[in-house]
Amino acid sequence: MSLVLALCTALLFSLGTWLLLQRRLTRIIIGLGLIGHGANLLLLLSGGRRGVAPFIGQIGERTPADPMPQALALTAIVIAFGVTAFLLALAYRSWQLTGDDLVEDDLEDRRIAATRSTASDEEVADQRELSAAEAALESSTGGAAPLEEAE
Amino acid sequence: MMRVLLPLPVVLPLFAAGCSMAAARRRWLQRLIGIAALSACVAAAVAILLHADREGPAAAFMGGWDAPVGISLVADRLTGLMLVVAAPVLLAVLVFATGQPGTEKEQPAFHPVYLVLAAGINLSFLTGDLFNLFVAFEMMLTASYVLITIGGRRDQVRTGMTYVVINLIASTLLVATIGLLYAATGTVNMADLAGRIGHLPGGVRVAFALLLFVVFGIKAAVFPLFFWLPDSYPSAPTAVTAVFAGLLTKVGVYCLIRTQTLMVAPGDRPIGFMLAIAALTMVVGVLGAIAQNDIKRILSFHIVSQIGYMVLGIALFSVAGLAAAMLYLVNQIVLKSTLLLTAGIVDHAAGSSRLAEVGGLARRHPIVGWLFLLPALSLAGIPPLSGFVAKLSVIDAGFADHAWIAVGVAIAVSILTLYSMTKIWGGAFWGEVEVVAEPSDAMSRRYGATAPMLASTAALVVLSLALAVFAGPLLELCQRAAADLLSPTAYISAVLP
Amino acid sequence: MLIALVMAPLALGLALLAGGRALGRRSFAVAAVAPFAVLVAAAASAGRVLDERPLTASLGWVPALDLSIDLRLDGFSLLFVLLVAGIGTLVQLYAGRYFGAEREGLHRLAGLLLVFTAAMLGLVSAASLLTLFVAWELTSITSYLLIGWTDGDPKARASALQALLTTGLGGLAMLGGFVLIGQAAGTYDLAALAAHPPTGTVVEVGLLLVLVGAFTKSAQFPFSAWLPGAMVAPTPVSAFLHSATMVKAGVYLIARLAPIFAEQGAWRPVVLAVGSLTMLTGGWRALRQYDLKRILAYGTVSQLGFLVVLFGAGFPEATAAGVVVLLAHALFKAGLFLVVGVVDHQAHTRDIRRLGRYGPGWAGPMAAAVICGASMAGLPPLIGFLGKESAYDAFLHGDIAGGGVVLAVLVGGSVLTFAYTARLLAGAFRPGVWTEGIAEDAEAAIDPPPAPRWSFWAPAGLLATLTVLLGLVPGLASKLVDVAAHDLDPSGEHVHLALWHGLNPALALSALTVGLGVLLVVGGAVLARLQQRLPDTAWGEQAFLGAMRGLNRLADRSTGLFQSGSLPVYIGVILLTAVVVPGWALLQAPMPDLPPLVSGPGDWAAAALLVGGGIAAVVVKHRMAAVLCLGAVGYGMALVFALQGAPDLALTQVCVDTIGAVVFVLVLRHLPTWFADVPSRVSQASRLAVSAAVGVFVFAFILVAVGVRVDPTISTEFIARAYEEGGGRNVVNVVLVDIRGFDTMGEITVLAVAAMGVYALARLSRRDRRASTPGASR
Amino acid sequence: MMDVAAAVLVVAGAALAALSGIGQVRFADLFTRMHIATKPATLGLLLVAAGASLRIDSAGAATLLFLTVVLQFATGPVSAHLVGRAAHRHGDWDRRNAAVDQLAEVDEL
Amino acid sequence: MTAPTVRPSTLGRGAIALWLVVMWVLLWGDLTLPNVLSGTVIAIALVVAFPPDDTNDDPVVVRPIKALGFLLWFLWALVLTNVAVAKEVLAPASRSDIHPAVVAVPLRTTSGRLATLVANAITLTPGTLTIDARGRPAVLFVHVLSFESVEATRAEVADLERRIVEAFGTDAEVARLGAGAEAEEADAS
Amino acid sequence: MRRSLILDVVVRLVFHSALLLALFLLFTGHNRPGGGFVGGLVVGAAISLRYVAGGIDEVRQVLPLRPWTLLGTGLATATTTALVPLAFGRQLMDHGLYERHVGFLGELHLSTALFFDIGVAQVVVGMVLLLLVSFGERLPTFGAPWLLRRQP
Amino acid sequence: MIGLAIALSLIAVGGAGFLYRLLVGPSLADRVVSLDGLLTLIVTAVLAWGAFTRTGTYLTLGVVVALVAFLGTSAFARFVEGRRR
Repeated sequence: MSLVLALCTALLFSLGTWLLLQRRLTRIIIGLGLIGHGANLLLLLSGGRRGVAPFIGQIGERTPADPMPQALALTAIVIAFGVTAFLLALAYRSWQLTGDDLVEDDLEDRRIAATRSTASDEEVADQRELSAAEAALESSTGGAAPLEEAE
Repeated sequence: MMRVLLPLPVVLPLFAAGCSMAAARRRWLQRLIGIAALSACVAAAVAILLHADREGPAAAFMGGWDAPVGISLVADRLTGLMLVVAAPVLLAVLVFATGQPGTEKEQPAFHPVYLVLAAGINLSFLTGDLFNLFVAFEMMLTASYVLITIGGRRDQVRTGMTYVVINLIASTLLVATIGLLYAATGTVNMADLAGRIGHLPGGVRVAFALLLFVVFGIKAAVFPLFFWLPDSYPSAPTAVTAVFAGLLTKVGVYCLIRTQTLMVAPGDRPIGFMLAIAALTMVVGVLGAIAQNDIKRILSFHIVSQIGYMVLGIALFSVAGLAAAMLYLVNQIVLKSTLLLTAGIVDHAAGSSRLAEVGGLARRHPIVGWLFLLPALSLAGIPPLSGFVAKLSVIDAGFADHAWIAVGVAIAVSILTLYSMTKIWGGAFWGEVEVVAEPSDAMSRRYGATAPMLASTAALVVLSLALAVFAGPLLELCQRAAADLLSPTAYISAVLP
Repeated sequence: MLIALVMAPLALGLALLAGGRALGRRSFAVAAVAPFAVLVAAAASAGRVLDERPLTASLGWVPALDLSIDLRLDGFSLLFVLLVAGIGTLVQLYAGRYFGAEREGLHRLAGLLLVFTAAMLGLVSAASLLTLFVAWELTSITSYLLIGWTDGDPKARASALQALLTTGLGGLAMLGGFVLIGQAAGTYDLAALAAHPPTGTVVEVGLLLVLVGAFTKSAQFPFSAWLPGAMVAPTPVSAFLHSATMVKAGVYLIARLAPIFAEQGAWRPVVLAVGSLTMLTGGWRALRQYDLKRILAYGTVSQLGFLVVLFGAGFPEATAAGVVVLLAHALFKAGLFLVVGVVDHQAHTRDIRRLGRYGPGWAGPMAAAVICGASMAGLPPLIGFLGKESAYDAFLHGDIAGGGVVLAVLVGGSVLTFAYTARLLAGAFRPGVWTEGIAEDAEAAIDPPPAPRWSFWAPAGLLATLTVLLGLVPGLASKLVDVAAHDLDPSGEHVHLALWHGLNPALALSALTVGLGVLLVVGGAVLARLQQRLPDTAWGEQAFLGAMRGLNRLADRSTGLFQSGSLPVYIGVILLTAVVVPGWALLQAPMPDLPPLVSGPGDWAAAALLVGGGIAAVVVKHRMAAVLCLGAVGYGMALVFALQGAPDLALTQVCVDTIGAVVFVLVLRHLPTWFADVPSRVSQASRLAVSAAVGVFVFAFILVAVGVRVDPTISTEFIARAYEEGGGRNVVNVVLVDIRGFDTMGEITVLAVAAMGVYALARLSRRDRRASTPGASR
Repeated sequence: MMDVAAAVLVVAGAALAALSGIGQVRFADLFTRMHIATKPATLGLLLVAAGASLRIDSAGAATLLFLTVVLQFATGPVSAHLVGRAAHRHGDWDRRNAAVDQLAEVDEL
Repeated sequence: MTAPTVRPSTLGRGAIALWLVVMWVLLWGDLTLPNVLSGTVIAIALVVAFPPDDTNDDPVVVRPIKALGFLLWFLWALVLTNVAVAKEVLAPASRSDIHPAVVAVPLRTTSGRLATLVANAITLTPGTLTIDARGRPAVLFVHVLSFESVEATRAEVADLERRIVEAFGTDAEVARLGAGAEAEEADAS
Repeated sequence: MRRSLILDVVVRLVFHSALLLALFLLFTGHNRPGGGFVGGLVVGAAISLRYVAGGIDEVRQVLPLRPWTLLGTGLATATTTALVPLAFGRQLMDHGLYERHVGFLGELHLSTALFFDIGVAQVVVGMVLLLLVSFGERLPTFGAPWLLRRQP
Repeated sequence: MIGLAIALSLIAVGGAGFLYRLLVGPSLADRVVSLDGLLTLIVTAVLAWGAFTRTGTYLTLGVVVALVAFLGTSAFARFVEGRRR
């Protein structure tokens, strides 16, 4: 544990975050990589001390490093590796389909956010029930049409 | 006994996954392996629950390393309950998938990945070690990444990116949290942590509690951390969405329950914060559902909304509240899976799940109508279905603890839930018959889906009805489990004798 | 016994729903068996019940929530059970005539009617609030399905939705109220509540919530709009649910609770005000309808208001009067509906401007209609008259605040009732009374409809007969009414129904009512002009539509706001939450001691690599170069690992980093070389802010967490035991394969799965066959 | 004595490493930098390994170091060749100063 | 001094297997019977599982004395290289004599392995860097830092090639080299 | 992309050594730096080198195993190792330690953890292989006469 | 120990040079070369450190890095090679 390494961890998180907030999958992957490194460093630092490699018979009088964070970090590294490979496959597939690795906005969400705020109710396709209810109201307040056609 | 039993729900599917991978070219063998393994999980889960309920929490120590040195699997009532509910859902969805044209038949990866998903879910419930929980999450999530993009359509890739990236961020946060916890306490065993966190200064304890809440909150999809869910779930193949909807977020909720009760001292619990989050989750989720026009999307937003009820139950930190949350959890697992399977059947029978494109299904395929209607009403909390009991228990617990506003919101939201369920019913099941494309096989044209699809969905519907019939014993079980959670000495002493 | 009473229709109904398709129209005949059996059984147990020995039954369900199916058949319940089962039987028989054999889905209709019957029976025989609620919601749902039975018609769907949402909202409010009351009282049992009524603010709020439920269900102002809308349902359904039974559920509940809670809080003012308002507005609006069913529907609304006033007032006389009015209303309203159905069926219209000319053979239905109508208008010697009379009497003698006003309202309402009854009967059976809004051509009037078969109108006839019979011989129902009223409010004196009470103020009021009514009918043209000038008071409808529109808009707005669909926004929000929420708590943590600047000179070198590589990875615009910079960070990590005593980690890091880089290269070689700038929804400034916040948070939390460590770590055990028990000198490896080998097992699974995922994605064909249909994911 | 030798070797190796790094900054042309990068780094590693093998007497230390050096010698130039080839093809180097470029002549054929 | 003639493939496998055994023992750092035995088993298994003779190449033989001589010469050249580099790096920019060029150098040996060895050696010797190798017999393309003339570069490489072929080439290779040298001399004269 | 003589030759020379190194790391992992992961990764690196030199065809030719099989058996091996102790009344994954004097070979130390590590390595190798197969493209043997088989 | 300090400082100087080149480029080849050089220097440093502290633990790192660095560099060189400017 040292101040410099703690700062490095923080910086890795910061830089990674910066990249995560972009729209290129490659950058996001790199950002995740940086954050992953940061997290591993954090794990390592959580051991709290610097020491010699924890090998039975070689430690002698010296302080051994904490083996626990090492094992945890190792697991985290390997998992991150697998997942990164998968993300790259996504980028690859995205390239196959669109020729780019842009993370597109969700279409349905955009549609709802864009059309609904401007359009009136009548223009929105799915409000069939509501307009039917309005028609029913029409007929109840003076319209002539009977509600149910006879059997 | 538990030594053998506890690891089985994890290791069996993993072993089966290995075999399934090796048998990548023989689909029938893969099916056999998958169904056999998951059936065995059902049996093991039931045995675990019975044992946990009768004898109290039990632990198994991996590699014979006693806690907190090694990894321990712990089963208390909550764990047993979750396993018992998850196992049949997993099995049913797998059966559904085998009856569905598409993914399962075309992708040799489906079965092994699905089995890993099952193992990951089960491990999340079982593990008594925080880092192992991370590993379980990763198993589950990696499998889910694969499943959500399997098929590689353009929209899947797009939404897959959102899903994967957000979950990776959550995972990284979890690792960081574990690192920080280890730095502060020197252990990652949850039972051990329970004791050690108490020695930390106050601000740090609260910070850890909130950090854990946020970390698992992302997985559980609470406000404002849920955005990824409705964007990504609907694009996965139906069976996959069903199991995601039923189980993945619920694993997050399980973890919320577990960590907030076990590792957070009563004085440090962010009760007000959680209540606010719960209310916002319910409202924003259900409003999202109302705004949607696709069955799967509506249901996806409902996942979010319903999570709010569970958080509400948890936030009360009373026996009644936690029991209500658990009951809700159990219900939602079954209901959400069922509803999404039904959405899949709609999609299969009519060629689309968009409300504007389909209609009149109840008349065309009455069976499908029932398969939707019952769980949908249950979801909306209509008595005497199981969802009602769950909702009643939440309201009851909330009023008992004077959480007036949150419960008021919960009640108001449930009418909105009903509204959006009728939106599906009115849009897809009522009206003139409209279809985009007809399925190709005769069975599907007549009944709406193939036999495995119908049978598995019907089995889940029956399960949900059974949950209603046996709601009494179930709630009592939940209350016992909740009492365990609130005084976790038995849990801790099972792990650290 | 009691449970079988409820379950029998339910079971038969479900059976019909499941397998009745082949029965077609005969489903109704089959279905009629169940309510008839109930009727018989109820009649058989009447003696015992009228002896004030109620039947009870209980079925445990969820004891932890006090949730159980508790049934109790007392006098009041018996009255309802008889009505529900009796009218249910008639309606089923009637429906068998009403529908053509070619109609599809009749078995569903019959089955749903049975399910509704069961729910209604359960509702009226519920002994606890929660049981009542269960049945209550079931009636809402079956009503929804029944209104929407002609689901091809969007109006039917809309009305069904409106009915469901209105009653559902009320139902949920009511549930909240029940729970509040139940928790205050410690029980949901009605008898126990009556014995020991809870008090307090919570209970008062709970009562108001319960009233909301009752008002919505019984279509009280301002929730009455759904009931006229529900008239799109087939007439048998309207007759059964929306006049005789379901809409009385709210009245039933008020009747049950009023004797217990009438004195509490705002109960009485609220109930009386709402009931009065409903009675008047309902009657008023009935006067401007041209559709027979709608006239009846608004009439029902008005009468329900009447009932709410009577039962809600909560003193014995009013309650007793309520029981009579209730009985009367069920008989005449169902009868009228059935006749209207006959007319509609034969004439193919219900518009009073087109009806009126009939051929021979219509005497029977007409007589039934007139009798029922007269009962509705409160003319002697019919049961309706008895009811109104006793209501006037009750409020003349009742000792409650504002009793006079209520009495005036009752009279006014009755006048309106008289008027719309006249409108109904005249409109239906006399031609050319109303012609507004219809073009005066030949099409307006229709050919005389063919006469119905006697079996078609017989149910209506039976109801009319009962109306007369009970009016003439009140003693037939006297005992039932007495016991019902007494079971509701044991404090009251016994009731004896009689046609003639002598000359008293009530009779005078009746006479006044009739007189004013006749005036209103005669001055029909004036009234019509008045109505034309006044705006229609369709507040309920407007409110519902406005609420729905607002809800949809709110939903769109909120969803558009939160669900922006943009990944960077999501990530930003999530990270910010993750930082701010715990960070806020962290501010309360003690200031940590700062660790040494470096733990060894190597730290500087590693830091240089990490920082340099990291910044470069962010800044560089060349894709591959960015990957190389990430590689440099990885090597920097390896250096850190080596320095910190973690050779295994260093080894793994180097290998993973390099193989990872190979995979990067394999993918990125396809993608454009340079990062082109793309617009993002997240501005540079907010990006910077989030990044900085994350960094600061991580830094602070590390320092704090390391600074507060209190205990020895569990890893000291690792070093002590790795060799003896694990058999290895490399402690980290022992941890990986043995102590925490379970993690490793999960980890290789992750690898295998990720690899398969890569394969599944990358080996797909390049064409996206289904790209154009994003929803079609199967 | 051995320790002194080892120290000298290690420092000499480190000096070479420093040299190659300085070269990276000083020279403007890619190939020149590659010359500077390949050779000193390889020899530097050899020297340091030699020094280390004198100091560390644990089992297999020397042999592992030997293997390291052998592998480094086998692979280092190949890496340089590949990078050089790619860079040449890509035109990343300072072509204008080159007296002759016979590879370009071949490629243009 | 000639090496025994063995069938090339056998030599290849045997040599690799032998090297593997040696390496195994080196890795364990312990010359014990179990180590040697297990090494042998593993080496044979590896060689059988992954047959190394999948290229069409001339065999490599080792002439120990010349090989040692080459090795020493090479190390010395490496030191010289580094001295040269050091000078170059530390000298002021004005005194730098960098005149880069890329020269094609045809080799005479047909053995791919030897050509590779030559190419690597070129990279590690002063002022030269192999960029590419094409064809068979290979033509090396060498980047020269201080270019004087094409001939000078080729002569330097030819010298290197000769040393290597004499140390590791088959008799036929050596003979061809000699013939080539004679031809070159004839050319020169 | 033209093949490279130098790369081809060196990769072939290094390949076996790398495999041996991987085995060494695998076997000594319990006592020295190394282990299943690193072992597997080194094998993966060796395979990747073959891939870099000769494309996916060369990898297939060198290692004619289906990566799926490798992944599956690896996972099955690891889980079996974990499951076996259950049958002997011990906890899951409780590795046994067998020390026996085997004739002239001396002491044999064998932990069943080794089998677990082998499974781990298998999975890692299978993964790398599958990645290469997924992203891999064929490299033509263009300009590589040294790869042509000598006519018999 | 002074030797160690000197050696490490020297290596650090070299590393700084490579790092500079990695960050500045300008070409990808430059970055590849410098990354390779950095890795070699890291190994050198670790070995030097091992030499002075007499620890053999990290020696394996050298062998593996020699192999793996080769892979990284050659992969970059080869797969970027095909792209012309």
